[in-house]
Amino acid sequence: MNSREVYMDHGATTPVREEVLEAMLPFFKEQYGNPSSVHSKGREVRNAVEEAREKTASALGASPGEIYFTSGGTESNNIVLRGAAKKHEGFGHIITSAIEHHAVLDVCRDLEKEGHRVTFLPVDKYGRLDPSTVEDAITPETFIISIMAANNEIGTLQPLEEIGAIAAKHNIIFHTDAVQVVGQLPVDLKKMQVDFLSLSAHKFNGPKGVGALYKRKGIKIDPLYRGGGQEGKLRPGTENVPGVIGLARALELSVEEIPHKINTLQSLRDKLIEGLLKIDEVVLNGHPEERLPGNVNVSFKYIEGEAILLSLDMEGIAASSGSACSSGSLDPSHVLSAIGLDHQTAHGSVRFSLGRGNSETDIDYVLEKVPAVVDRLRRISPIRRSG
Amino acid sequence: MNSREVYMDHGATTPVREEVLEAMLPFFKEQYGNPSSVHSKGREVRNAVEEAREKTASALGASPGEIYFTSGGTESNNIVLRGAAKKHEGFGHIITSAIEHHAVLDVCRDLEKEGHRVTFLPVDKYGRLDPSTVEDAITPETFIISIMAANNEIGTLQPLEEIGAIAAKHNIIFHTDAVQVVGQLPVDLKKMQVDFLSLSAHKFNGPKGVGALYKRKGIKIDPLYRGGGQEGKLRPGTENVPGVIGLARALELSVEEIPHKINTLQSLRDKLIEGLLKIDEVVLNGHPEERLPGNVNVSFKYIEGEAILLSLDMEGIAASSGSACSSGSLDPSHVLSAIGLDHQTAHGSVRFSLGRGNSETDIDYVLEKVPAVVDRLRRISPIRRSG
Amino acid sequence: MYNEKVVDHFNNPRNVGDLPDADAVGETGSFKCGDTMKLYIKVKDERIVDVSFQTYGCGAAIASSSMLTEIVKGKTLDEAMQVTNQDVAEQLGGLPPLKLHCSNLAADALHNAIAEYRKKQEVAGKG
Amino acid sequence: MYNEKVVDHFNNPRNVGDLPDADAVGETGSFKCGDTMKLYIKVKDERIVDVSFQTYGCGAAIASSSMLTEIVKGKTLDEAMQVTNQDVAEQLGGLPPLKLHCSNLAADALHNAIAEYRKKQEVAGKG
Ligand SMILES: Cc1ncc(COP(=O)(O)O)c(C=O)c1O
Ligand SMILES: Cc1ncc(COP(=O)(O)O)c(C=O)c1O
Repeated sequence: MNSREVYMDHGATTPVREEVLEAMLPFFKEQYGNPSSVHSKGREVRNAVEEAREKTASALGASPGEIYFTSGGTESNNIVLRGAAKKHEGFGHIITSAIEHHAVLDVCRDLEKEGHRVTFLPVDKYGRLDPSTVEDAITPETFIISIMAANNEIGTLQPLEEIGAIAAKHNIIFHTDAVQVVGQLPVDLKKMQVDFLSLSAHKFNGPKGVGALYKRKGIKIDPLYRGGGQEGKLRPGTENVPGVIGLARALELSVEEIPHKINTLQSLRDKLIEGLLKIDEVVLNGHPEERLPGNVNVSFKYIEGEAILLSLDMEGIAASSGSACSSGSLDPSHVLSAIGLDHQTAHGSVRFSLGRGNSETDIDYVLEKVPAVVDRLRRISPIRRSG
Repeated sequence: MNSREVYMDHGATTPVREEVLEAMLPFFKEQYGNPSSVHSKGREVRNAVEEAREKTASALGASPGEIYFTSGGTESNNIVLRGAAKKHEGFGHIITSAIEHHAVLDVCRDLEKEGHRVTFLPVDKYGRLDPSTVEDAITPETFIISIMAANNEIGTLQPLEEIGAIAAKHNIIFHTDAVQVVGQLPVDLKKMQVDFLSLSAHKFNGPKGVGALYKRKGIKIDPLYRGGGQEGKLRPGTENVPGVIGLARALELSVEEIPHKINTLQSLRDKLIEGLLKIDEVVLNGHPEERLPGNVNVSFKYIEGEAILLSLDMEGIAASSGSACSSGSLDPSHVLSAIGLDHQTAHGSVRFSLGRGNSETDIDYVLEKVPAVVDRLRRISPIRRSG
Repeated sequence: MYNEKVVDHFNNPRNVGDLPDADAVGETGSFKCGDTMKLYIKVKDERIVDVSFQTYGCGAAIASSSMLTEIVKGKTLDEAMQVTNQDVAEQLGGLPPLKLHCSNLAADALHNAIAEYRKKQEVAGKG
Repeated sequence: MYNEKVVDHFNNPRNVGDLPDADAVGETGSFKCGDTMKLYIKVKDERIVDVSFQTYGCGAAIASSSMLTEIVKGKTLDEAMQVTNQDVAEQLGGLPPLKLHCSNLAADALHNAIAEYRKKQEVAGKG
C-alpha cells in the first residue's frame, strides 16, 4: 500500500528479535518436557528454566530466588497489589498515583470498593509526582506504595529513589510497575529500595504473554491463584517454558545494550520532538527531560487522535493515541486528564514510541508525512484557533 | 545413553506439533502488533486472534463470544471459581470432588478459609463420583458445582451429563476442568450442560502457557485481575498472540483426529495394562473402562514410585508417579488416597500416559523393560509379600 | 477495523468545508467524547440542493459525516428528516460496535440544520 | 536433579540384601513418606566388618543407604556412632533440598543397629 513501514509503537509492543526466537525454538518440539517431571525430559527443561531465572536475576541485579515468572505485566501488578492486600489483616491503606496503568489503577479501585482506602496521588503538568506528597499521604494503615517507574503514555519518569527512601523509612512495601522501563533504562533495585518490580517481556523485544515479578527476599504476600505450586506458589500453572527462555534472553540482550541504545534513542526522540513542534499549535505532553528515551507524545490541536492514527497508518506509520476513540471508551486517557489537558488537547494526543530498529530515516519520513496529515484533518475540522 | 526414547508422560505435557509451531511462527517477528492497536500492524493481529477464537469455538461447538483465552488450565480454573465466589453475595456453598486437580481443590480450600462452605464429594474405589451425591449435597446456598471431566492421575471419567442435568435442574453454575479431556475425547457442551469449561493447550500438542475458558453466554462472574480490559475484561493483559494461534491450531487438529485416535490409543493402552498386570503384585488404579484412552496407572507393590521413574528413565522411558517423593511433598497424591489406596500402594503408583507418537513398539519396549526394573527394586526392598 | 467504504469516506471525504451561502447550519457535539460536527445546507423548493460538513472526531465520525452528505443531497427536507444515524451506518456497510456512537452525530446535525432552516422560514413568513 | 554419584549409588547400590549371619539389624522408617530401611551389621572386635541394607524408598533413600554402608564398613562402633545423616548427604556430593529428608533414615538405621548390638552384648555379658 505504501512504500515505507515505520513502526513507532514500541510502547504498545515490540517484535521478537531473532536471537530471542532462536533461543525459544528448541523448547517447542524438542525440549518439551514438563519442568516438574522427574524424568530427564523434564529435568533438562527444569534446568533451562532455572538458567533463565538466573539470567533474569543477574540482568536486574537480583538473586534467582527473587524472580517469579508470570504471564505478563498485568499479572505481575495484580499479584503484588491483591497479594499484599490479602496478606494484610483487615482493611488498610494503599498509596498510588493517578497516572498508573489500568493494571494498577483498576486493581486499586477494586480494592477500594472492597473496603481498603486508596490515595491516588496527583502529578504536576509534566506527569511528575512530588515525593513529599507520598510521605504526607502515609498513615499507620498504609501497607503498600505502588508507583510506576515511567508512564506508558507520556513517558515521564518518576523519582523512584526518593519514594523508595520514604517507603523504607516507614517500613512500607514499595512496588514499581517498571514495564516501560526495564530494558530501556538501567534499573538499580538497591538504590530504588523496591520490594516488588513488574516487567513484561514483549516490551523489550521478547515474546508476548510472559512477564516477571521481582520480589525482594523475605517480603511476604499471599498468592491469589492456587494450583500445582509452581513459581514458589506465587504463580502456579505449568510454566510457559519457551516464554521464560525468551524473556531471559531478551532481557539479557536489551540490558547489555542500554548504554549504547540510550543515546541513539534520545537523539532520535529529540529530533522528532523538535520537528513536530515546528508544526503550528502542537504541544509536547510529558516532561521535557525526565522521560523515556524513546517516548514522544504530542497533541495536535483541533483534530482527533484516532483520525490522525488512521491517516498515519495510510502512510505506513504505526503510532498510538490517548484519545478516547482509539480505545473504544468515551473518555480520553486518565493520564492526559491528570496532567491537566483539556478534553480537546487530550483527544489530539499522539504517541510515537521509538525502539530497536528505528532510524534517522524513519524520523525524516515521519516529519515529512505528519504536516500533510495534520493539515488535511484540520481542514475538515470545524474548530478554529481563536487567534 | 539408551537406544530408545519412549515418552509416556503426555498427561504432564506434550510436544508442540509441527503444524502448530508453523502456525505460530509468523506472530513472533513479522505479525507482532498489539491487537489493541489502531494501526494495521495491530489490526492484522486482532483479526488473527479473532480467527483463533472462532476456530476454538467451533472445535468445541461454542460461539466465539463464549471463548476467553487465558494463560493455562490453572488460570482458567481460578478465574471461574474465584470469579463465581466474588460475584456471589456473601458466603455461599461450593460442591466439588475430592480428586480435583490442585488448581480446583486448593482454590476451594482457600475459599473455605475465607468463609465459604465447600463439600468435597468422595469417589468410589475407581475414582467415580456418584451423581446422586451431587444432588444430595445441594443446598439453597450452593452457587457452583465444579467437577473435573477426567482425572489427571488415574484417568477416570466422570458422569458429566448426569451432573450437568442436576446442576441445570437446580439452576446452579456448573464448571468442568476438562484439561485432560479436551483434544482426547469428544466434548459436547450442550449435552453436558456446562456453563464453564477449562482447557490447556500444552495437553494436546499445543504450546505451554496458554489455555482457554469456555463461558456460556449470559452467565456472569466477576473478573479477578484488572488491566487493559482484554478478553472481555475477564483476563486482561496483552494477548499471548502466538500462544492463542497455537492453541487454536492444536485444538482444531486434535479434535479432528479424535475418532481415529481414540481406537489407536485405547488398544495401545489396553495392551500395556494387560502386559503390566502380568507382573506379580501389580494393581490397576482407576476405572477399568471409564478412563482416558491414553491413561495407564498401576501400582507396583513393595517399591516406591520415584525410584521406579528413575530406573525407567535410565532405560529412556518417561513416566510419572503419584508418589510423594516424586513431587517433593511428604504425602502421596490426594487422588490415590481418595480411592482408598493404602500408603504403600499409593507410593508405588506409576502413570504411563500415552499420546500422539506412541506406537506398538513403544509398548513392547516398556513391557520388556519394566519387569527387570521392578525386580531389581524389589530385591533392594525390605518389604516382602506375606504369601 | 473499518471496512473499505468507511476508509474511503475517511480518506476522501465528500463535501468538506463550509458553504458561504448556506441557508442553515446544524451543529452537534458529544460532550463526552468531544466530537463536534457542523452541517451546512442550501435549500431550494424544500429540497437540499447543496450540503457540506466540518467534523472534529475520529475516523468513524468523519466517514459518517461524509456519507450523510451524500445521502441527503437532493432529498426533500421531509425525506431528509427521515434519515437516521442507523441509515448512515448501514450505508457505510457497518461500523465496529464500539464505534457506533461516533456515527450518531451526523443525522443529529442534519436534523438541527433542518430545524434551523424551518425556524428561519417561519420568522421570514411572519415578518 | 541428582548428581552422578547419587545416580551411581542408586543404579549400582553397594552391599544390598540381608546378612544371614548378622550380629544386629537396625530398622527405621518414616511414617510420613513411608520409606523403610533395614541395616545389617557384622561386628568383630568392636569393628564393623560387614554391612548390608534393604531399603524401600525413593532414589535418594536408596543411594543414601548404599553410601552409608560404604562409609561405615571397617569403622569401629564408636566411630560409626559419630556418622550423621548429614555426613551421608555430603559424601554423596549433596542432595536436592526437597530430598534431604529422604536421606535421614540411613544414619538412624545404623545407630539403631549399633544400639541393638550393644544391648545384645550387655545381655550376653550379664548372662
Ligand atoms: C506501564 C504498564 N504496565 C503494565 C502493562 C501491562 O503489561 P501486559 O499487557 O504485558 O500485561 C503495560 C503494557 O501495556 C504498561 O505499559
Ligand atoms: C486436570 C488438570 N487441571 C488443571 C491442570 C493445570 O493446567 P496448567 O498446568 O496448564 O495450568 C492440569 C495439568 O497439570 C490438569 O491435569
